[in-house]
Amino acid sequence: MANDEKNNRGLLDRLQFIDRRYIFIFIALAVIIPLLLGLRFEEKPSPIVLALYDKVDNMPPGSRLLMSFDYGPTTAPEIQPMVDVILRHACLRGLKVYLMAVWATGQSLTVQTVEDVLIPEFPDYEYGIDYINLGYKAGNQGLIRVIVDDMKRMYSTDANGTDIEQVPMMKQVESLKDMDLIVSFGGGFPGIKEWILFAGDPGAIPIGGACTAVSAPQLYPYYPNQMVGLLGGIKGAAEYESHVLDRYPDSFKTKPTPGMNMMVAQMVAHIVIMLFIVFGNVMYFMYRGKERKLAMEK
Amino acid sequence: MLRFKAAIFTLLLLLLFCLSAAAQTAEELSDTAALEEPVYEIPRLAQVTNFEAKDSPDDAGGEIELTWDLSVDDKKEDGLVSKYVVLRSQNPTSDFHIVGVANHRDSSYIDKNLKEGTDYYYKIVTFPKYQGEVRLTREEIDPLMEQYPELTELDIKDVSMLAEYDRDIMSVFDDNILGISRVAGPVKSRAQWFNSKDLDTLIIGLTICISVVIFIGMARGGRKLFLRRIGGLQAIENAIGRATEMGKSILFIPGIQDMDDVQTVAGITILGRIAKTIAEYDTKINMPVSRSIVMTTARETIKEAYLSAGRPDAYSDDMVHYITDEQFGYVAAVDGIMVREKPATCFYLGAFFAESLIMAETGNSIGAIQIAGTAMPAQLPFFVAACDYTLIGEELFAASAYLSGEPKQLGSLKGQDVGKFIAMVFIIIGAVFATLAALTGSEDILEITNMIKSWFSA
Amino acid sequence: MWRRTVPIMITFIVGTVLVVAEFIPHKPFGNLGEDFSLYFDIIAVFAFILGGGNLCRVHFSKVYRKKTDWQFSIVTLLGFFVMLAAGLFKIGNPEGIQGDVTAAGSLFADLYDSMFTPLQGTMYALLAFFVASASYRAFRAKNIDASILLIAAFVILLGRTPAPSLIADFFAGAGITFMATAFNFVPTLTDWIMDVPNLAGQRAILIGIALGVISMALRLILGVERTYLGSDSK
Amino acid sequence: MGSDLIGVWIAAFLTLGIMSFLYKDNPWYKFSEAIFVGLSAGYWFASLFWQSLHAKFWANWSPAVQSLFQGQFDYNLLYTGAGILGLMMLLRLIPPIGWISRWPLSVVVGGTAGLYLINYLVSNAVRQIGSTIQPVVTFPESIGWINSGGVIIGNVLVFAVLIVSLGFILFGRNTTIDLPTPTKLFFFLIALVACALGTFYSLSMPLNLTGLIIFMGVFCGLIYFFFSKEHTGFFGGAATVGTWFLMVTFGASFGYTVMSRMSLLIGRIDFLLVEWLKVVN
Repeated sequence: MANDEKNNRGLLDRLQFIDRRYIFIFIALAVIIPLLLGLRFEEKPSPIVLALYDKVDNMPPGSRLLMSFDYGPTTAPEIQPMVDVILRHACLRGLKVYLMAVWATGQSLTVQTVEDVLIPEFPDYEYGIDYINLGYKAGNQGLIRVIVDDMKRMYSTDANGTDIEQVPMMKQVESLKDMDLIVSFGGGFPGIKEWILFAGDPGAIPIGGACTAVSAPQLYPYYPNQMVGLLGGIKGAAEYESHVLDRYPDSFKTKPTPGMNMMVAQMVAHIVIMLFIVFGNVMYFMYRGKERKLAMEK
Repeated sequence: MLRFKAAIFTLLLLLLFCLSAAAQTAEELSDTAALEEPVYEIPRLAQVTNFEAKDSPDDAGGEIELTWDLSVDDKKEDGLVSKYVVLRSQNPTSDFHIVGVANHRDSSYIDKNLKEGTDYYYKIVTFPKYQGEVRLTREEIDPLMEQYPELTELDIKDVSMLAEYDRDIMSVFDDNILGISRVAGPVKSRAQWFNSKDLDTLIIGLTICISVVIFIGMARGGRKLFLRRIGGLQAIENAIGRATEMGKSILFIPGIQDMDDVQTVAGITILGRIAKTIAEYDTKINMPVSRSIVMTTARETIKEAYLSAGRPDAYSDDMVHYITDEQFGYVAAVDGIMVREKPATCFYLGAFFAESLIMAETGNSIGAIQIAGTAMPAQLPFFVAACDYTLIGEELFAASAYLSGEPKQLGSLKGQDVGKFIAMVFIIIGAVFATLAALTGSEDILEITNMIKSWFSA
Repeated sequence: MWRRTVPIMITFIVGTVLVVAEFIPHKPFGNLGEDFSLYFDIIAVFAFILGGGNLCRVHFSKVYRKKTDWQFSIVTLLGFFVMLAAGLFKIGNPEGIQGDVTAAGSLFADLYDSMFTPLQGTMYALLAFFVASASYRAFRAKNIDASILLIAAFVILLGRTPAPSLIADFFAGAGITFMATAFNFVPTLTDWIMDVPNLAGQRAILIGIALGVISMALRLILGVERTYLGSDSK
Repeated sequence: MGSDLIGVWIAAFLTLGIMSFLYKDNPWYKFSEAIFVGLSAGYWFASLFWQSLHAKFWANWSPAVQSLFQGQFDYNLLYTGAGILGLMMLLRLIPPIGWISRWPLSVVVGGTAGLYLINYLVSNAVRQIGSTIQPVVTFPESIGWINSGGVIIGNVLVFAVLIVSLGFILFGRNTTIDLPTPTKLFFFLIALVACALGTFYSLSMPLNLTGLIIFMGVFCGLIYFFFSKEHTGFFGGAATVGTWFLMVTFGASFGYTVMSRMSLLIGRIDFLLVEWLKVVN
């Protein structure tokens, strides 16, 4: 019965009330194919992304960069590409990297990032001399407020339980003010905003940020006075990656660019949705035109 | 200058004294910086003026507000002052301790966590910027901090500067070396019984509430009030009728928040009206919920509806069942129920988040009539796109009053309209003054605008 | 009396006190609102026993009566009790019973990471598909309202991709400067829509909601609306 | 490494199970759903037990009781009330006195009503009205979209919206103002000329008119929500314009969220391709 009905319908009719599963297939393909092929477009970095890039790029080797992992697994797909590219850039420039987390969920992400990016790609980097994982400490913005003046009051050991006094790269670090740049990843609470208000402003420390696309608009007002630069969502990651690739083609040729790949997937999916909207409207008007004609004939 | 020399002299004496007295610390200190290099001189900065302390108004007690005029050394953007150190004591002459620090160019500080009814005295110390390097190590600073816990309010650099200058750190604050203000006080903190800052809010709130109450009263007195039709509410009865004809069930989703969200309460009150119709039509209702208290309440509500429809025997507790508190776990189960039971009508009335579209699209795919209502601005677009009727924001709260048909409930809606009218009047008046102020640049009109604005700035 | 009048009186008293307390900073009114949320949290835990009990009852009876899909009810019950035991007794918690319930390394945290997170993330990700199918169906220029909805959504969608600048470059290359300028304005237009008409609409909705809530709350406090209390009889 | 691998496989299995729902309902989805419901209910109860009952209630209440035995009154003793209300809730399990559970319920509803009344009054009504009190016409400042020729675009749009709205109020089908057609035409022509002049004027010396649109949107939107007046005449026209603004709002928020939803899906697909299948580096 239902089948008969379906067969009796005209082509236009069927196209207008297309089974939504066809749409699902197109969306799935729009995401999977670009990811599988590893497609990527060159992106022109916007000024706010370029500003952060320049800051990292212009720091002399041996400068201290603090990366704070303030996000969880649900937003990791959006944030992780930015973490990876900035970490790679920093290691390439020979910066000393300090990893920490203000979110409890960030702790395992720091470990994972070290295992996935730092150890395999930069074998010269030695723990305790070139990079350190300080791990997660509770206290939210209160933690930031304390370590702005005194790091060791909160961190007596690193994430592995090693005494901080034994770590060579912590010898000269008294407080956050000894950092040359802090980048916070994540736009939630506590996040970039808290880093600006409780570390950047009182301690006059340059703060950079990387957050999800949704929270980016709320952070724009801090740029450029209180924030060095900001990467917003996958687009931000893609722009940064594209620029690094442009400047250091030899070192980055072989490195993955998840941001750029995801950006293509996202753009294709967007375009597919828009095409569907256009298609739906064309069908609708053709259908209506036909109906009107039929009505006139009657 | 003489004073400085005297101070340095005293310091050296003190150091010598320390050397002989405490052999342990002496060993550490003797051959390091302290003796070999010249001691850092603390510049004496001008003190603050007009220093006053008073009970901070409109609080729950335990707070004192300090205000002062900036030190003359702090008038310029790049002055010599780094911070103002706040000292407190319970007697006017001695025992002053650091309680807090205000940044340079700040001219007020609120001291918190005080005992009510106790007399307090305050001093402000103008603290200089430190130009040198941090010389003391942690091993030296930590015991000092332990001895004087209040020093944690200061930076390491500040403590180290003070320590270099004078080992007996707290005495520095009692000496007249730093720019110290006069003592302010005695002052007591008190809790207030009315927050005068909220007066504007109180007046606006009272106006709206009173107009609602007046209209409820008028309606109760038999006055006929006109109310326009709302599309989504007209559709409810048809939707229930359709389910009855098709012999299928009705799905009711009260959102994913608990009873402590007023949207859930609104959803439940609408449920009361709908359930009565459902009982009269003898249709099945299925209500999965994600909170236990909502489950309890919904059962009471539906039971009452069946009772008043004269069909208490048709009611069963199984109509309402709990699934899980987890947002997406709940949605997964609801989606499953939808495709398996294929309800003819779905109601989504309550507080929704990202799950709104997942449910509404699944409901659409099974061809159900869908009526939604929420006050979550972010989710309204999805309901508008995927449902047949959507109660937008305010309509959700008005719906149960509408459906009840009771005059006193309808009266409250009329009162709401008065609130809207007041809002519109103030928006117009405010906008007119603001525009005049912007175009003419007149200070007087600007002042009027700001006054109107301040009523609405709670 | 005890069943209906007392609850209505309680609602009235609690509601009024909380409204009045907002204007009184003095103890104990100052933080009555926070106290209420605490109270609510505690009541909610007790109430969960009813909810959890209901969940078990529904699924046990499904298994017992061998209703359709009763096998999956076993899975649900199994999941429930394993997670409950892992959490309540803090099984495998490195710090024992004193540790935080979500401490890394415990069975609770492991189950959360390996099963809960992917399920949650995937359910959330389904939204991408539903957004697509909803926009295909809903965004049709059927009437003025729908057309406005369509245009606003389309402009925003377009403005959030690099497409406009690509198209503009194409037109500029082809020498049609008029079209190039038009497409270069799309991002500006996107911002304008977000900042101006969108903001105005949001404000109207928010003010309306506020008035709706006030009137609804008054109806509840004054006992005009009492459906949620159920009936007088048993 | 082994347990990691098992974890990835379980995650992939469940991910695909949920996704299979897109095709149609099937046992794989039913299994994933069943496990999700069971696990999450257990998860919530265990965390509520420790984080609410234990940390908020027991940890405060039991010391207070102890100090009571030592003859001291502790403010935390008031938590007894919460405990009693919670127990009352459980009395539902005993049907004859189950009605007592309405008491804690009315505490909850009363408290919710009181809190929301105040919160919405302050944060939604009062603040939103306050921030709408803005000049409708200003001399432009150089912020954001305004400096890139946005003022001109904005003003052209403002006039377009004004003229269309007015035209609709005058000539629209059900809601027209009751005036003879020539008079309406006259008004409309005057408005058209005014808008055209305004457009040219704003091209030469840009005034920022966006405030006017915001004002109109809020005003007409509120009119749409009026319950006690039929949507006819001027009122109906304004209400219709109000619905247009609501539609723009809905369309814009819809379009704006699409991007973030896509990145969630990309994240899951990325998990499947990279961590599970390892087909992409």
